[in-house]
Amino acid sequence: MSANGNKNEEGKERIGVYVCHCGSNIAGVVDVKDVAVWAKEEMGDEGVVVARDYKFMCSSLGQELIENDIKELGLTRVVVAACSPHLHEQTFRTAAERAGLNPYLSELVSIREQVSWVHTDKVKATEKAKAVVAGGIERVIQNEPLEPLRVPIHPATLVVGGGIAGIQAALEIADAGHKVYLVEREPSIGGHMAQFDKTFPTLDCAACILTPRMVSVGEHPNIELLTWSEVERVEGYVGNFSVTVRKRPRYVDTELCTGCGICWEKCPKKVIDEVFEVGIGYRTAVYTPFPQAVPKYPVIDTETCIYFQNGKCKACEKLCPTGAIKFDQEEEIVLLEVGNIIIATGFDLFDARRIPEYGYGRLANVFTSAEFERMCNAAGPTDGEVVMRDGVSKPASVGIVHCVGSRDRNYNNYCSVICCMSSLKFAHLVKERTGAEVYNFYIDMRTAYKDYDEFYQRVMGEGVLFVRGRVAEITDATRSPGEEGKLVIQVEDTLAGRQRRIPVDMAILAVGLEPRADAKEVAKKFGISCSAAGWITEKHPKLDPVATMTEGIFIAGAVQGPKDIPTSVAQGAAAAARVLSRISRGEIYLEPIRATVNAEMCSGCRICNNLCPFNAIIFHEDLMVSEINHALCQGCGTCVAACPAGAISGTGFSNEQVLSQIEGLLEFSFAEEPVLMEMTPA
Amino acid sequence: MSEQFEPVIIGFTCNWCSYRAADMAGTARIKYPPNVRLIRLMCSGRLDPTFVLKALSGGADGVLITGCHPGECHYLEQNYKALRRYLLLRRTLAQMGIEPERVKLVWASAAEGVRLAREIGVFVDEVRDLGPLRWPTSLPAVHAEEAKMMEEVAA
Amino acid sequence: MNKYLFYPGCSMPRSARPYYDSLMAIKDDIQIDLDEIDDWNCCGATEYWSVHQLKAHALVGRNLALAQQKANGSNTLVAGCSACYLNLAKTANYMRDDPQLNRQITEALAAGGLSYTAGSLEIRHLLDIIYNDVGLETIRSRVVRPLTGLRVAPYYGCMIVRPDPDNRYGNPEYPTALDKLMEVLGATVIDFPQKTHCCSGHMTQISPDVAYELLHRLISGADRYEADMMVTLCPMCQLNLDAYQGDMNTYYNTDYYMPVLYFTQLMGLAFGHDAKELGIGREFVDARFALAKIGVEVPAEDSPAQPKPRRRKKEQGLPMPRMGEEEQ
Amino acid sequence: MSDNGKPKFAMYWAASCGGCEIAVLNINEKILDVDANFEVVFWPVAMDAKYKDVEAMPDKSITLTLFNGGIRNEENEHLARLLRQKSQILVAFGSCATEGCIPGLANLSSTEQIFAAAYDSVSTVNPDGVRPEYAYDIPEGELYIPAFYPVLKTLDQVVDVDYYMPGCPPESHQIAAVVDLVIKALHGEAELPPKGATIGAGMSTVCDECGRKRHVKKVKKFVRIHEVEEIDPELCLLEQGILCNGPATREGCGALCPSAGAACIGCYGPAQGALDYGARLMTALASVIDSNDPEEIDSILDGIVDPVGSFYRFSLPHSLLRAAKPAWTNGSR
Repeated sequence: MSANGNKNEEGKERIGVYVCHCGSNIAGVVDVKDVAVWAKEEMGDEGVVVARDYKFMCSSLGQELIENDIKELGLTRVVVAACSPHLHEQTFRTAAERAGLNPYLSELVSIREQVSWVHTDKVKATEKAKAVVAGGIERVIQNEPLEPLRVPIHPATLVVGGGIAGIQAALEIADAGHKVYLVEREPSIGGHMAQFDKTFPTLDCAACILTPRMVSVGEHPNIELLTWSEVERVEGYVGNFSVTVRKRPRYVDTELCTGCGICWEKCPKKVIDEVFEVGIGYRTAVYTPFPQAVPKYPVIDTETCIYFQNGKCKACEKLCPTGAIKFDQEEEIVLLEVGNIIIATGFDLFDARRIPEYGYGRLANVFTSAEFERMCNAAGPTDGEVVMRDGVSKPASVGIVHCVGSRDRNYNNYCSVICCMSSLKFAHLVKERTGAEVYNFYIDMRTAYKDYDEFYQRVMGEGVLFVRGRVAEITDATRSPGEEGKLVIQVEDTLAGRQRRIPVDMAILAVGLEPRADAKEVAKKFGISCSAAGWITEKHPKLDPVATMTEGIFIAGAVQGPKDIPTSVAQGAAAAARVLSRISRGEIYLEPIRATVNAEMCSGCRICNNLCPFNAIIFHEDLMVSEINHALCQGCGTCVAACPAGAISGTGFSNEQVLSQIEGLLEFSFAEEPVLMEMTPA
Repeated sequence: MSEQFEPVIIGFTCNWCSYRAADMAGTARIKYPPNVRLIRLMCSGRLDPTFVLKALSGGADGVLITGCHPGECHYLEQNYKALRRYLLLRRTLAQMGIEPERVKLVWASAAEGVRLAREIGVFVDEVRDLGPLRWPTSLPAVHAEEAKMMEEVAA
Repeated sequence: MNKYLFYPGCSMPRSARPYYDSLMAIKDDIQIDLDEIDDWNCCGATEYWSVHQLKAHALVGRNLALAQQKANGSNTLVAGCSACYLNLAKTANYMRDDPQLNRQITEALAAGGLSYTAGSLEIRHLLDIIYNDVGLETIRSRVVRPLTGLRVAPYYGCMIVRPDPDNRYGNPEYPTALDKLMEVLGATVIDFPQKTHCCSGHMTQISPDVAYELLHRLISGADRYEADMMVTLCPMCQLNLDAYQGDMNTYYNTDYYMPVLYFTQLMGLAFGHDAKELGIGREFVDARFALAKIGVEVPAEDSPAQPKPRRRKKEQGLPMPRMGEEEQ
Repeated sequence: MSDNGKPKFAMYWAASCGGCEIAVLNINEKILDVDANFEVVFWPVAMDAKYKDVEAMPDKSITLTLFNGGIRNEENEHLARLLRQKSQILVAFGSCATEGCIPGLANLSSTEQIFAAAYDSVSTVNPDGVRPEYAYDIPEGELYIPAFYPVLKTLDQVVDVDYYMPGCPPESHQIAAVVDLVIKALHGEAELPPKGATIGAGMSTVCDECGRKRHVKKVKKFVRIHEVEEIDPELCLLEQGILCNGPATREGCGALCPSAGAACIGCYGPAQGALDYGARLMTALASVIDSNDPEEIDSILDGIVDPVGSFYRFSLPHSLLRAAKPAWTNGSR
């Protein structure tokens, strides 16, 4: 008898049933022998020709058992009753395939996670196990042989977001010799890291380690940099996405501009820089966010530019030595073809104004961590001087408040991960630059990871004071001469067990990390999902942190959740590696769980057209039928369930499979006497 | 019935959340009554009311539908489609004289093994209180029974 | 015309007469109809609760029952005094949420031939209905004499914002309802740091030095911001700040001069009512000079020394963070 | 019985309205082909015949039997079994025989409720409140009238059916086509479809034949047709919030109702292979509700005033549940 698809005499499938003991994990509760015997005897009519029980089905011996039966008994279907499909479905499919049976003609049903591990009554458990097996048998009869889908991969990659994570990912892929498009919303790449002065715990200068990376991105032959640009639309699917990017006009001809800087030196219009200088520094109307910006070309901010506002000035145009200023420049729409996408759009900072009792925005000398970062930066608004809001006087005492907007049920429940360490960094910098007395107000110190706790020890050694407790209020309402003219930090010192009022000159709020304000739109745009808060959901929290549920779209850095620099860099590299492996394979295989429209039965009612979040359903106006793009289809089956004409079928989970499984599961419904209806005629 | 009635319940689970929650309940050895028999779908959005009617007409006393929490659907928003169908189906069932409470929709994330187990326990009790459904179409007897009865009256 | 049930409480007809008068003066301007409940009794103030919880609840229960009896088509019971508001609300909510307490009080009321259906009344403070029901737009439209140039310290006290589950006055930690109301009247509102701090309640009776400490915090705070006056919404706050300011000055050997008026009085002024009609002039710390500053004449006999005006220095150095646009 | 060698034709009505017979006569001159090609041996509506004549016929002697009407009582079932025995081709003809149709809606009520409606309601003049007995004592002895079944059944729920022909009634042009086909088959000029097939109808649904413009569906409210001020004559009715069964109903009628501005009510039954007609409608309509908020969804669903009536108007006895609890339990439970 040949190994494939030979049905027995009555044209029935030839089914093998294999019940696993899993040591005592299953056999301890379920009478596996009984189940096997029952399957052979009771389910014979369904086509069961062999039923065995075995200690460990997943073991090589167990698999051989199945393979031999397939070959020798010419099985056409296999049901394994063991653990969860999420554990061993692949194992047994591969076994079936080795024996020459289409892998999708095997079915693994769980009698461990769903029976032996969760039930105690052996009789009932065994009965349920039989029902589960019956369900598997009825289902497998309906299974069809399937082939995985092969999709070719376009070698170019899109990286969205030019922060450290995006930069890392772009460089990894470009260095491997593949084309990368790096799209950045701001005029320059660099992200938050470019704003910092020092990085914890090593205190090496952020610019010194970041700038070289930025430069190599700018110069890399394989990287096409699109700054001052945003992704508008994403179409297509894994392997070949077509992405529309909107390039805002710089009003500077990058062909001619040399980045000499005359324009911004001469620009008469000074405005507060709300983005890079987070509101405590100034820039001109024509500007690059910071000196080492990549690309070096400035942009003109039409909101503030005198010429754009009232048609006069044009100073930059007059003075530009290369005539690069182009007021008539218009926005460009760029179309990109890529095979994979890495999203590294990072995070926003919690807006400290939302906690009025901390006085940010009302009390001059309350600063946010971002403001302080800029203040410490040698290239920042105070040339690295730590000063109070008046811009001159140095603080004699500074209070650093942790967990502002984090671990707080009124705002965000989660821990923002980086604040403890950056607060320690601030404490150190304040000490170093002002010798001021420094208090850290913390809930718990979280200094996991390499050299972090050592840094904590070091900062403590520097005489920084730590008060354990949530700050209740920061106020200028003083009560004693000692508090006069100072900010008073009211806090419950939970170690001393009492309320304390600590007067300081300056308070720094270590604000938490939040998802980008537009995270949800971005997720929708790329067809990926995000948590209620807005952090992008990874494919698996432990085993697949840089992939998303959508094939071909990866994530790196804080877009997935609060992260420090090393982790973001690692993720950037990891995402790049995932992309590279696909590119080198040239094509990928997708689970063939897909929906298909039977054009003959489709009436073109368009009920299904709106149901696919992946836009896999196309409607052909001319033929008046809908069609499903298999590469886009993720196999959820929503359209299958919705089609009023039953014209859409779903492989892997067809109506026949599910309905038969229901029948199987219910074969044991009649434990006690059925309630008969009275049918006496009137 | 002398001993307490043990309802038979068919449960539909989402491959990404509730099925994994069930796995988790197992791995954590959390006990729940054996009355529920689970079917794995790729998504609660795959749930076709036909399945529920099939289960009820086939002898199930209750049907449990589970899916990812709103906003957390693996397929972005398909669990909402399940919700819409569920709400309409309940109305139809009520008109057919079937207590809508026999069909229940529960959101359970992959992390909520404990919760799923608890919800199953609760639902089993709820259905037990409702008593057996035993829809006549599920009784092998039904046609024979009818025929027999007809002969009797004819005789 | 919004209809409300009204519980004046013991202070309004007496010590807080100006509050009552000014409210009566403006209620037509802002189209509110306050229907005073008959034969109301003490709200238990702050003491009785520490004497006997259940009795205190029953005491308030009677007021609720009477209010329900009144049934003037409104199910909102308004109190002007923060203590009254808090006590009424406390009992109303507890009766709604605690069946046992509800049963006990219902029994007690029945003994007096009264009854109250738990959950049938909504208890709200006067500021709440003026800010949320009447609304700033209506109020703005009534202003005929803006209080331009008057620096006021908005003082909420502790009782209406704690708890404030539905954020009726903005952020409970930092309410802004009264601030906005005063701005609408044209006044300059200072960022008063102690806006929700304690007025010392009955400490003035129990241990004055504690009271003086607390009062000093408030008054010095308002003074540091060069407020011309404090504006309040609670008779007890007003009484403490006003009547004990002198003793506080003596105690600390200071010379603070901080008039304290009710927000309804300032509304009245802005609406063009005459100062006397609003009960202005009855306060201990004379509000005349402050009001003279904005051209409101109050006939007066003796005139104590007028506090000297001060100027604030301009901000320079690093720019302040921009505050988001004020909502509504 | 005379035997002119012509293939024999029979048509019987069980629980039905007779519309199916009218539809057959509506094929106009084609009826002559029927006469030319068949010998009509049994057709109570058209000619006199006795059951015993049929009983006397040899098994499988009738070539084609069109059976319309559902199985409501003992007599219906008796004739169904009899004709099955005597016929080569038994066609469940029309909605009643295939799915139960309007008489099937009685499966929502107990026998008692049905009788009450029939004998005691205002529409009936029955001063003495007479109810039919099952057995009568008469001088000649005891007389039975056919027992009334608590639940109406479809033809294929009592006997084996060769073909199904949906429609209430089946469209005359479809009948004509089928007649042609059978005749051709008899002359060996055509193949009969496989047993169990649905004939005289298409594979897809009414929308396929409907001329109305349709777009992506997003339903914010369901309304009944009289609640719409002005019906857009061009636009898909469902998109105007009008409950139209077109998407789930088998094509074959030529989308008569929708093109006339009335919603499809589903007389042609489910599309090929659909197990439960109502479920298909429920799932489709619910899926396109434009809301994710349970309260809002519920308020939108309030627009569907009679779910079972709308989704199972013609197919209740053939649905998975077949009948509502009162019918099954005969009102006693």
